[in-house]
Amino acid sequence: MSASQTNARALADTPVARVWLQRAGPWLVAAVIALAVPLFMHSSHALTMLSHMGVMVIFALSYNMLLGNTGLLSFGHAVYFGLGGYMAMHMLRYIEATGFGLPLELVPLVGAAGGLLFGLIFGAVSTRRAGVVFAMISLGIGELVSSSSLMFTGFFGGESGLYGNRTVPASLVGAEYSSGLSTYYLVAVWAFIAALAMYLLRKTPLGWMANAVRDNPERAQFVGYSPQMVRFFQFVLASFFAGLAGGLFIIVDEIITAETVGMVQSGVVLLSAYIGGILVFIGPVVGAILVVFLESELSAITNAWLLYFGLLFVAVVMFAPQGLAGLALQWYGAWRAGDWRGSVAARLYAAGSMLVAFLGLVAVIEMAYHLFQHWNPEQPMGLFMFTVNVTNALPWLLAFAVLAAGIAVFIFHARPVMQRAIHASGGDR
Amino acid sequence: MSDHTALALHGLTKDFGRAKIIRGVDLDVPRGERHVIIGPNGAGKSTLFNLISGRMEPTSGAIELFGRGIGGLPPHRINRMGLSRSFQVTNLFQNMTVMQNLRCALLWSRGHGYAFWKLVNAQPDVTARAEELMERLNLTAKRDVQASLLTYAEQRALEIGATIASGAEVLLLDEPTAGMSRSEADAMVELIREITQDCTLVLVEHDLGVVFNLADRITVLVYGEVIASDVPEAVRANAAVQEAYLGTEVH
Amino acid sequence: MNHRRRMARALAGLAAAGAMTVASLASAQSGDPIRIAYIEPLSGPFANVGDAGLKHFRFAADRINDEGGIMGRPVEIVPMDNSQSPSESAQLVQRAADQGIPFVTQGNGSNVASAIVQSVNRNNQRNPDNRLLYLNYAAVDPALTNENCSFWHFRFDAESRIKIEALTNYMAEEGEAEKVYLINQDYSHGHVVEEQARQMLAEKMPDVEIVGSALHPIGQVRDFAPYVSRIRQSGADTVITGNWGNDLTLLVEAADDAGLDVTFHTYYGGGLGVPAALGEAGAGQLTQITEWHANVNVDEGHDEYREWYEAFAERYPEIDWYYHRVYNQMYMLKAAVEEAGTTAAEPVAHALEGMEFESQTGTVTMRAKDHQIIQPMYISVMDTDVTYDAENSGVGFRTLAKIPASEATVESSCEMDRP
Amino acid sequence: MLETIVFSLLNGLLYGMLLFMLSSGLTLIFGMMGVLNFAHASFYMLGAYFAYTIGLYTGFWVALFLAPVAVGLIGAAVERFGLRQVHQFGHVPELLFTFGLAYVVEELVRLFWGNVPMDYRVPEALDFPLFSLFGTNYPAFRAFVLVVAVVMFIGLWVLLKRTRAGLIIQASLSRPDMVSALGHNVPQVFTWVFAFGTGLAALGGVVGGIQLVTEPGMAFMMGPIVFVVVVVGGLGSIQGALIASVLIGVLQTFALSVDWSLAELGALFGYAVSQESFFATLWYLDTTRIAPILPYLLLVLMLIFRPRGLMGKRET
Repeated sequence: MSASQTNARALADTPVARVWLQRAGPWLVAAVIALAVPLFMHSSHALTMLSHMGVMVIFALSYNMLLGNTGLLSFGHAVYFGLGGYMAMHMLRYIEATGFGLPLELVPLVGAAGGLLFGLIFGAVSTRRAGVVFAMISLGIGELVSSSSLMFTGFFGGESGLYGNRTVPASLVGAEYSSGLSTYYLVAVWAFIAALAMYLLRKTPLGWMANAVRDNPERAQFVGYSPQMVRFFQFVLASFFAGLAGGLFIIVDEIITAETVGMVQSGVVLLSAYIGGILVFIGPVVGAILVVFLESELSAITNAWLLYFGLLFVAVVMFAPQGLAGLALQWYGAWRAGDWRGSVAARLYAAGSMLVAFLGLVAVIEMAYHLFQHWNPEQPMGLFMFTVNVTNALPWLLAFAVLAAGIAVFIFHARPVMQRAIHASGGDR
Repeated sequence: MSDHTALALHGLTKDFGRAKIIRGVDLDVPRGERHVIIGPNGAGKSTLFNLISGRMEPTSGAIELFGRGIGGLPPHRINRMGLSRSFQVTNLFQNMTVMQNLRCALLWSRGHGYAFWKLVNAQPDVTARAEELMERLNLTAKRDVQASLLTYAEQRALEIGATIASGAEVLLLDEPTAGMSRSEADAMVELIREITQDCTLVLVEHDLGVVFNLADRITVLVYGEVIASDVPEAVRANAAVQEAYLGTEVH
Repeated sequence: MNHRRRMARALAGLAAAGAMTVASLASAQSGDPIRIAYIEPLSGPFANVGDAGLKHFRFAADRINDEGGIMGRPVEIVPMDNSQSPSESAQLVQRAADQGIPFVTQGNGSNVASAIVQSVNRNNQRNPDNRLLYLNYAAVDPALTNENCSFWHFRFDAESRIKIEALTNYMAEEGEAEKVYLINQDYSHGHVVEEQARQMLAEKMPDVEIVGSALHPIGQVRDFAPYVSRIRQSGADTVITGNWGNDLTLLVEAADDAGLDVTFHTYYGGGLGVPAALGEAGAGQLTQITEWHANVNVDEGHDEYREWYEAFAERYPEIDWYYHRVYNQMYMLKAAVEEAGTTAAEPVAHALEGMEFESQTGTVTMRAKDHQIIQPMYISVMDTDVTYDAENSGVGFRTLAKIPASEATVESSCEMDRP
Repeated sequence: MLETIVFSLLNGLLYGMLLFMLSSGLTLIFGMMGVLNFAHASFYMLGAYFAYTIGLYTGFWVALFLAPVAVGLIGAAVERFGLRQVHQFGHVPELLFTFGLAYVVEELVRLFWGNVPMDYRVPEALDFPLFSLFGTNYPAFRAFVLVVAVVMFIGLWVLLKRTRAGLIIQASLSRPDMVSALGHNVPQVFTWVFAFGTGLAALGGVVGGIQLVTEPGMAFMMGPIVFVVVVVGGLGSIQGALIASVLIGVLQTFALSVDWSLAELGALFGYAVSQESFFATLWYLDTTRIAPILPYLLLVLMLIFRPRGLMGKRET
């Protein structure tokens, strides 16, 4: 989905239909995938997970309006997500209590309005500066709001949170919303609209100047823009979309608790956006989907899931700062450029050596969890295709050997080879 | 002060702690004039620019742009009142292309402000003006090249382009030919002369060839004070200037 | 079967999605166990509590399986990590329903419990073919068996008001307290404790003066010394607290450090980690109100249950068998399933309603009106001179009073919708 | 009232000193390397766990020295093989690296030591009441914590002001670019500063783990408050960190020791708000309940009105 403005001139000669296809193509593919996924994953749990992915996609994209587009590192973005969610929940309960005629499909807009409102209030004090000062203010506001959540029980519902029933309000399209499927489609439609809106926002004067302020706030001042105002507007809009995500979230879960405004939630959205890649539009989308999937599925498989999660994040920061989507785009670029023997093979080689190291690491971690956490470590455990006894030295030696070999090959051979190959083919685009 | 004055400084001073860098500068720049400020290193030329453009706040004194006080205003407000500047060290949006840099510089003056309801690409006036500027800067061939990948001279040209793009009536150019070869500098002077025909120009320059080539009037700044401000011939003949600054170089 | 599941689990680390299928295949093939979803924090700051509970349930399940299972089918505990999050828990209920698991159990955090009740109610209403029962083993918020009671919810721990009722009865009888200080966590559980303690003390012991009270933020206070000096200045001789976890440990440690000589009446003084952290600091000073403690086995001569306790200690040396209610819950569930002849939620719920069960401590009854268990309660004090110490701390609990089930009860306002 | 004040001061000072032990290393690391180390509290936690485990074999006094050294070495390895790799990408990835590291450390601690709190106790030699005031004992260990913190502050002071290494560090606190100009091997200096800073945090953990509780959530609890101290004190300023630590410690303890609310203040001036009114929650909120948010309020206000903190030399 790279911006089309860079090759607008080249496109000027091609037929209009093709231009449109090129621009709209990715969106059509995304829409088709979003519509078709429930055909393959239709258990209600899977639908809930998919709905959460949709919510998280909006939330992570809105986060990236700050981090990727404007260069603002926030540790408190969940404040707007959560407060938006609370506003929407109060509306849902109001509808339940009074029969007020707002259709369910529009309830997320109440959340968005809530996000906008609090974005205006907190944005005014926090966007005066960028950098570390902004990051720390966002941390402080995040802690303030999440600590206040247990004091103002009227609004936050105390530690049990608030419940609502999504089947009560009327529907614009006559849907029931008692099943996960209809809810998923509601989320998907909103996610599509919000993603498109945020994509287009990047192409407006404000979106451009956000990039300009991120890269060179001083220069931006000398072309007439106040960096503070640019940051403020971006912040408010990002809060708007975060609130929208919060409003959808309460429709999916029908419950909201104080943790939605908390530090953990703020951390998760940061991780999602960064793992996906903050410099490409699709990055946060990929990151959000991956993180929701891992959170939901990996925890059911292994006790060590948080450790894997942390390691994945650290690995991305260290080896792929452009994020997974950014990395994939680079690979795709290399493949498109046709230099198969050049960098693609070298990249595969490097990835292969990392995979070997990863297998060794998984073996070590799983054995360690067995050794330290099983009530009887002498009981044999299954590991890949083997049955091992973790109280013996041999499996440990083997696992560490595989890990060390993978790392050594990567550092001393594969990575230099890959870097040379990339360099030879003119670097990454 | 007459209606013809574009930029006026009255008793301007700037202290850094106990160091007095600007010690009471008075200056009138009439509309349409090409005014060059010269002076030895450390005379306070760049500081003067920083004060005028709002990058620093003056300690005392007044700055007036078309008769309105601008001392202490933030840079973007001053810019919007019709004053634009370039920097001694190239200061562009390095990650953006030539075209994007020019468009960014045009957005405010074309009235697009903080708009988030319209697309930049859908603004033909901005595109047309940027194309035109690019042509005049001889950068059309580099349209989609990132600013950071341009040659030095091209970056300087783009810097000038971005400065004038906003259509400001008063331009401050800080050593536009610094670090250039003779031929590059000549080309730059021609470019400046050509594209600043309708503007008031205030220029800091070291290269005396450039100075006497461009200037309608010259101000000599030494240790934060103006020791002469006159037409080039008069400055060349001024004994104090010769003694303080020009002496060895001219003769 | 265990082995195959493990193998599947390790494989999963490699390729999450693929391995999941393997895991579900592996468990589906192995003789149709009766599964109970255990929804508790298994990661994050509260993981220790969730982990300990899981060990209790696994142990009890293994015992039942060794005895031939339930209707010949093995019992399997399916751990699900909710990270102590109500909304995460609501999703996990969904997952349990998807997987056809008929029972969910949970206990830590009344907020999580009410989310699960909501979620179970909703599922059972929207999804009549795939209903669930929620077996609550520790969440004590009275609302769950009063205004928010549900046909699908059964509580195997005494609710908060019952504990206060029993405690104040004991205090009135003993008559030593003159000045009482109330310190609690600033959330609904703490509020209930404070409110009920005020009310019942006023009713039963009008001479007792409540000299002060404090609500402190839950889980955030690192140094209780300021609270301790307030307690001291108030001149209190007795403190009542519903605190749990670190909030209790730190409070009593700080009191000990400052040389504060008061009696602490607690809900969770024997709770996981508290005795280990307190050690002898709590001896003679700290009481708890529970449905059982280890030395009951000695006092009342429950030899079989002593063996159970010791086998657990051998298997998990780092913690003790603490939740007697897990025993009650598992065996009552076994009885109910066998009576109903099925694991379907509705018949099992009807079988559980009103069930009387002979537990070690006496007869316990699942009150039909609100699904609150009614059982004997013990007030016990931390002491060094006991047979079983808690968590290798050198101190254990000695019974001060046993309150018979008939007295350990309060009225319920529950008006239940029955299917 | 006097009693309240004396004990608030004593307790606040103690808590403040614990905060100082954690934050001095962080502020050093930030001042010099520009890295806001989110994993700093994780090193504090490692200090507590290491001291507990080492102490099982050697006793407390040896562990008091060995644990910080061991954690410092781990810190050096983290800097050398992790942060340095990330350094080329800029400050945000550096910060995020430490953010991820905090997750990993917590999980590893859970893996090796389990989820239950450790039985990490006051050493026998210090397990007695030092003095008694208004009938309340003041335990010797608390005094010991104060002594350790004061010794640490003096040691840091001497190190920074009186030694060559200290001069380099000081120089780079205000002008990081100058150090390489003077011909110092900057990456190596970074490694040592990071190791030293994490070692200081670990020392805080050795005593803090006893004073508070040694459990896997301890890092998560202390993490944000340490940032508050460092920012309020002024990034890179040791004295600032000390003042801010004590300020926050005393402020929070004091708020806990008295039961004031706006309602009482209002009552003094004969002004009352009904319990039902919209702002009643706020009006009747007493200081005890506000205490935990005070540091964050201070943080936000400080950043709005004086972003360089109390003693900061430069704005970030």
